[in-house]
Amino acid sequence: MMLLLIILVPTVLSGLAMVVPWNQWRPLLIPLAATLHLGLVITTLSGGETSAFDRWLAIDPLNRVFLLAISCIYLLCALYAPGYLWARANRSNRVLCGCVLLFLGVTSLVCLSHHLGLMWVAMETTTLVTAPCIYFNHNARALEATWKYLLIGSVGIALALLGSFFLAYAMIQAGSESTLLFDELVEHSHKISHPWLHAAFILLVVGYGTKMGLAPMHTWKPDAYGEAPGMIGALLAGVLTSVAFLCVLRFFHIAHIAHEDRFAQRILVFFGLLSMGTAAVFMARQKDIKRCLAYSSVEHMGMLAFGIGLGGMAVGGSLLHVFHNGICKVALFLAAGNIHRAYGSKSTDEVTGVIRRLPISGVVLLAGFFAITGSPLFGPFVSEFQILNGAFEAGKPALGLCFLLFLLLVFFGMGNTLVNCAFGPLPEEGTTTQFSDRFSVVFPLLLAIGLTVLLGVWTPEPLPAWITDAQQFLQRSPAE
Amino acid sequence: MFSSLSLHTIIHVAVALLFPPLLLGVINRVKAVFGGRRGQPLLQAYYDLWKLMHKDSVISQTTTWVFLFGPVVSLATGILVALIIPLGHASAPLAFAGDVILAVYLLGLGRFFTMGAALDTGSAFEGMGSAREATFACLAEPVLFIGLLVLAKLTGSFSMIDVLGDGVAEAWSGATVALLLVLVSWFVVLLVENSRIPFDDPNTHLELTMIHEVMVLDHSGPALGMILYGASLKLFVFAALLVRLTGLAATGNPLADWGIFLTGTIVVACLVGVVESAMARFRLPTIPAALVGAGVVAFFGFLLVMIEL
Amino acid sequence: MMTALLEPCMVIAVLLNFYILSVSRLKMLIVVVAIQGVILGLMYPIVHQGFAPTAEAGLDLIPLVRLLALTIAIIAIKGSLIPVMLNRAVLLADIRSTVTSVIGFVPSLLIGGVGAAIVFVFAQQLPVSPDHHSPLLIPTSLTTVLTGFLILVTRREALAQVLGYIVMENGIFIFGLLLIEAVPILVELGVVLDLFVGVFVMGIIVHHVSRAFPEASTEHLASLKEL
Amino acid sequence: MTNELILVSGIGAILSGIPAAVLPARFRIGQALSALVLVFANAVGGYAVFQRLIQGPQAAVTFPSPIAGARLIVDMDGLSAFFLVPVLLVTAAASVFGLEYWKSSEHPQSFRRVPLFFGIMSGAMTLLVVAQDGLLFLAAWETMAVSALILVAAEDHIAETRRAAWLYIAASHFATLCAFGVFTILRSMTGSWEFGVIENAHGPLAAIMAALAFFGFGTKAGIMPMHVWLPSAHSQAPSHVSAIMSGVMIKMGIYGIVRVSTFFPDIPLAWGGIVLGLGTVSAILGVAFAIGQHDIKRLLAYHSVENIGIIVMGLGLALIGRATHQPAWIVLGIGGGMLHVWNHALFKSLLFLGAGSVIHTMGTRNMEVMGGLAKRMPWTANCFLIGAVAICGLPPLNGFVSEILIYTGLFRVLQDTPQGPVQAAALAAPGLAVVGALAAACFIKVVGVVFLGAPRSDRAATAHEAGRAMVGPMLVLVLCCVAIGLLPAACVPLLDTMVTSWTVGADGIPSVGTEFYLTPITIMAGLLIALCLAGCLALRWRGIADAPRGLTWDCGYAAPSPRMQYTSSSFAEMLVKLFRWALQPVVHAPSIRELFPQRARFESHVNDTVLEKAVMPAVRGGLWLVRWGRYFQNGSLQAYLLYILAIIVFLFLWQ
Repeated sequence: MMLLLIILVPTVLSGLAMVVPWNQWRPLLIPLAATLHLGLVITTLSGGETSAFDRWLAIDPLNRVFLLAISCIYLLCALYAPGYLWARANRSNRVLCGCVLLFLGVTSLVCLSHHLGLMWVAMETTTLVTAPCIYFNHNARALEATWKYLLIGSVGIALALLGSFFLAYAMIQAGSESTLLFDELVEHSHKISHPWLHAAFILLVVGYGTKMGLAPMHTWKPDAYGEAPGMIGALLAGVLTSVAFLCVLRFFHIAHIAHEDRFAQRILVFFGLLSMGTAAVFMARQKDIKRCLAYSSVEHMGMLAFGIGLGGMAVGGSLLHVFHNGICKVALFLAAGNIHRAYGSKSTDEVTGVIRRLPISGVVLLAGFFAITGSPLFGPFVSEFQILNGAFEAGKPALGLCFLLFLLLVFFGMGNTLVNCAFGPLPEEGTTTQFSDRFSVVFPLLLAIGLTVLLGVWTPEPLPAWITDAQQFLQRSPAE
Repeated sequence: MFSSLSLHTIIHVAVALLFPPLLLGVINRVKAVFGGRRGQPLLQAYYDLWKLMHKDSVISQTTTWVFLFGPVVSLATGILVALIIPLGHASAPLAFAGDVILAVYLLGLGRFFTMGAALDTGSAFEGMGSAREATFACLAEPVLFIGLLVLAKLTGSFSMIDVLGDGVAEAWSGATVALLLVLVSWFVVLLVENSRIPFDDPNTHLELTMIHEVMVLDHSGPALGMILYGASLKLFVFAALLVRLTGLAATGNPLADWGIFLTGTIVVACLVGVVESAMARFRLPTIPAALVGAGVVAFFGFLLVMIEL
Repeated sequence: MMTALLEPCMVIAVLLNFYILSVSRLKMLIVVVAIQGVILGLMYPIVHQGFAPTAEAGLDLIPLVRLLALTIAIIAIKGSLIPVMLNRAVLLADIRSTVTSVIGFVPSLLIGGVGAAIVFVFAQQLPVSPDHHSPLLIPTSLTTVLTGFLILVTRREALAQVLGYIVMENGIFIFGLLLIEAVPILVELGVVLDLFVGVFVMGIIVHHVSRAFPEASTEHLASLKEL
Repeated sequence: MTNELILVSGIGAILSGIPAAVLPARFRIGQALSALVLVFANAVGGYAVFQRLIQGPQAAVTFPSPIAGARLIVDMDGLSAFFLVPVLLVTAAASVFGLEYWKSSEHPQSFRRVPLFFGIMSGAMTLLVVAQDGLLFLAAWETMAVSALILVAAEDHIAETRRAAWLYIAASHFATLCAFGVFTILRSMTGSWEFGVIENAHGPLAAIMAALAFFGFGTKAGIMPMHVWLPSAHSQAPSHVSAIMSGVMIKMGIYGIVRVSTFFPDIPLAWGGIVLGLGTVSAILGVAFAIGQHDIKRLLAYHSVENIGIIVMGLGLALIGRATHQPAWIVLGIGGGMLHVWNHALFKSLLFLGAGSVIHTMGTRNMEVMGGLAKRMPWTANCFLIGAVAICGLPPLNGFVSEILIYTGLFRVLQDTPQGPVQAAALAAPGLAVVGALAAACFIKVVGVVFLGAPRSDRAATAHEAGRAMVGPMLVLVLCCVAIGLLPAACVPLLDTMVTSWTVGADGIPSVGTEFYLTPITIMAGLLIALCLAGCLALRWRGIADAPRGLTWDCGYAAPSPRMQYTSSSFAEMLVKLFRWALQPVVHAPSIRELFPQRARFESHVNDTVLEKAVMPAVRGGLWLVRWGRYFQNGSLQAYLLYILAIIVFLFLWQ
């Protein structure tokens, strides 16, 4: 029942949001849902039920981590929502609120589902519910971004469906009963048909990788993140990509059980490095702050894939990075959203002197930049450093050095954009809007960056244990 | 480290303090002979010093204490260096391990404050002089050092009393060419450091062409005397280096050694005089080339030592 | 008996793919895609019939209900709801009635043909379970996916791309026929519903696009780029 | 107890900026309180260093780390204690200087954040050198680097400052990532990030680690080809910040190299050779670039490159000593190099503070408009002069002591090895001599052009002396310079502790004091001072004080003007020409074609060759490549979908 509640509460509130007539009060439903969700998640994880509906929904060591991550990250964004939407009072937020709430429901469903088909349906639904959010600004650019997002996302996810079918067929090939239930797949996959598994894995990684935003399927990201409100960017970068990553992990797990580690790892490392390299290329001389952050998201998705592909301690690093990347991205996207509001622009040509114009958002932007590029004392360092160490531990120093090189290039590209707009003279009077750093739009930022710093110096219990569990779950020897 | 207060020490101090101005006289006399003149008395420098010490001085309005400190430091460092290097005997009152470096750096300190004093006057010409001095010193100093490396290699030490001590005499048999090369390069350094033709003309009358002399244009009276005395000390020091380098003053007989040493310095002064009479001043741009050439010569000597041993 | 019907269906589906690649009238394209959808819908019970009622088990009622419900749902959505919706979009948004191709129709048809050939060869490489399905099923499915992809990649008009997406989904659906017992009805319904909603949302966007841009070709939707 | 104390000191320093950041600006009480806290925290740190010297090694303090299974270790060993001294002293002095230099009334934009991050940076450096594991080291390292960015960007409304700040942080992050690599490899070889000797440090991985350490930390230190960020960052930062950046922060790069070199049980000879070689290049070219500068702080910055070069030479010698098992070279090399770390910290921060008080009153960094300031600001002038003598390595000040140790070591190379290529190391000695002479030329230029002669502008003619808060710290630093110069033997205990800790576990390492007997330096310095005093007394006795004052001899010109004085560029011209091949000076000379030429302007400046000729072209080339890559994101949805198709096809073919 608890598992169902986790999904239903936001869904019901989403329905409520669609009928609430007051534009001003409606946004408050979002933090309400997020808080309830986090509460439910914590109650469930601390010893509630672990499966429902014939194990269609279940909690295992892997999605436990992700469920907590998305709930926390979502809450941070949710806290920002009322302040932001009040600042945009001239626009109806009915659809946005409904979709954002539904988004929480379906991402939870993706997390919890142990049935590949159900997971796919939920994943496809995330595409559909986020599309209207991206179109919130109702201008031609937002329209274009939504269109691209929708089509690329749908095509990608269609490929994932084909991949899922391939996987099920691979089981038939193996002579066992065809199934899409995750537990059964894992149980029988040691005798799975390998050619079909290969084909399935490729399609699945490409398909869910499209939702994750791995290069070269990342092309929707800069457009969608660039044109969506900062809050939606944060949700996409922190929550959606994380659950897509969980989906990829599910199939990696199956491949692992089927003794296809090397194959799967090679593909993930390939995508990881390609994504990081692509991000580095597109961040250089990037004038648009939000697009820059979008490429950063591509880079970090690459890191996640890279870490899993390396195996060993890097896997733990990758799992931890889901938290760190998500929280840090929230801080960055929300700050970028505030800057966009305040300057009416997100180009470095107009945006200068942010730390004067918006002292808190500017500082958060700067701190977030250092955090996301892996500066020690911030959360992402902890995970990125583990991934890096994993590369050397796995005896692949060349990969480790590549990783370092990309980190450097990304730092150059991103820094050139963000540091330059953080500093500098104030823009001329009259060229900016009235928007300022009010409490309601900065405290979630501060919370996010504070959490990032906190996670950089201290990993709270039970996170380390859970990460270790998840890592062992992923890496447990197929014989068991 | 410090040798006990022996007779040699007393002679050393006496020679170091009293002998140097004579060398100026010798150079002048040689040049006069070459020019077919009778020339000044040999002891003219002593008279000049005496007179300057008793003269009053005029000081430029723009100057600060640095202006007067320049002569003082150049004299003080000159004296100290003269007490570090061995003269007629393979000992020195202030010898210690590593004094080779101290000696070079003391000369550098003297130069530093001389240039400071020149710049303190705010005159374009004195600035020009110190710029040139600075430039040439940069080129001369490594030459000196490469020579010292050769000697250190040959004698297995880097204390002045060993480097220029009795060991050099023995080394000549083994590394004649290398030492000759060092000798030549050091002679060039001597000419540069003491502002001699062909690098500088102490007797020129056009400020634009001067190097060292133009730096001290504004000094007068006792300060000028100090500069003159300091300059003669420096000349003496370099002459002493050259003489010690030949290893001739190591016969074992103290009296003979001192005699050979003093004669040697006078011979060096004569050589300077001969060069001054026989050569014209280099054009300014040629000077760095000549100095680098001396450096290459010394470096070649170093290579020889490295390869031979 | 049933498998005998299956093969012609699939051949028709493949031929429709080629036709789809060569059609330039938008309305015609919508109709052809709808026909393909209907054929797929019909294939569903055929395949099902092929193995579901075994002699021993007899005719189970629940699968039958499921069978009928799904067949009807699929045919309804693919054959009527979606085409009607897209036609409405064409009418409302006053979209130009011809489709243009980035590389031209003949080349795309050629690529489609060559692609189909390659896919058929490729499918030979994959191990196929020796069951009662037609050996054509997997290559047909992949060819259809490829056709959908080709439409997506080569057609300029937004609506044509939506149709490409539907064709691609059709291909996947064909593959899904192999896995009837693995895919529960709930999921199957979900898939179809998602497809429908997806196309619906796309239709809305196409509508907006054609209002924002007079000619709803996606080349006008290329202002967001790096350069 | 000492480890706890130093921890308190570091944290106190990190927090010290808070009063200045939050208290009202009016009475400057916040700033004063901040400086006071920092000085007090550093005093506590100083006490801890002293206790460590007396009590010897203490139990390490450990903390849990955010990465499970690893711990953070704070332990002050000899090396840490040695580096702590300049950190504590110089940051305290500079923070007091900042009280008056960076007044809230003059810098309303940044008067809060400068003390705040000044404190953070100081504390981070304290913690950096006592960290005994990679994680804490990296945390402190990055805190230091990022705080320095904020400090460099204090005047971020100036475009040039922003450029400098960006260049700085880009280079700094390169260093950070190299450090990531270093500690990662450390872990892959030893199983943890804790510092210690790597037993099996062989093979390419060890070489990669060493290279990352040298080039990464070397970037922070400003060794020659990696120094590109240094001149602009040092010149754009507030002067008291430049003082700690140049005096202390770049030493953290040296600390990194030195620390990592303790990890290797055996050092290949080639490493030592490379380090010595690059050190020499850095020293010579650093000072050559310095000579060509007109901006007083840029000039000082290049001297940092030079002095870092000297330090690295000492280190290189010590590494050669370790490779060839020559204790004397080790002791003299590391002893001289590390003593030079102290010395450079002292005199370079002194010089930057001096330059700061000049800039404070002149409002510009351009030396060409200064002149004659010694009359108007005698305290600053004299302090600066002493710093200048010290940095040239001239006796009787501290620079000489460290240089003579390195010289001695280099001479010992000749003495102790009968033959072999190792002897070539001795050639660094004449190199060092060139450096000394060039430095002297450069600093007499600075002193002469800035402080001596006649004022070249109205501003220079009306300059005023700096206040007590600015002169006081300078005097403290002067005292330290003189003290080390006169009593170098007093540094021996700490030096020995440092050497012992650097040569972990090696036997037969003698004391610095026995390898080079330091007492004669004291005697000679005493004699020199006595002789100079005597000379001065003699002049006074000859009545020089009452000497009449006249005009400078003007060689017969009728109307000499202060503008006719030799300027900084004219002074440097010959030397710049000598080093034209490296400096690539840019000359804007008027061409005179008519009989009565118009007013003309002559200008020459020396840009950073490595930056202009190597780094920038590389960046431009990279961006050119990137532009090609960007065509992939061309806005066409069809293309994007094609990528997906292509990658699937590729993966099917690849697998």
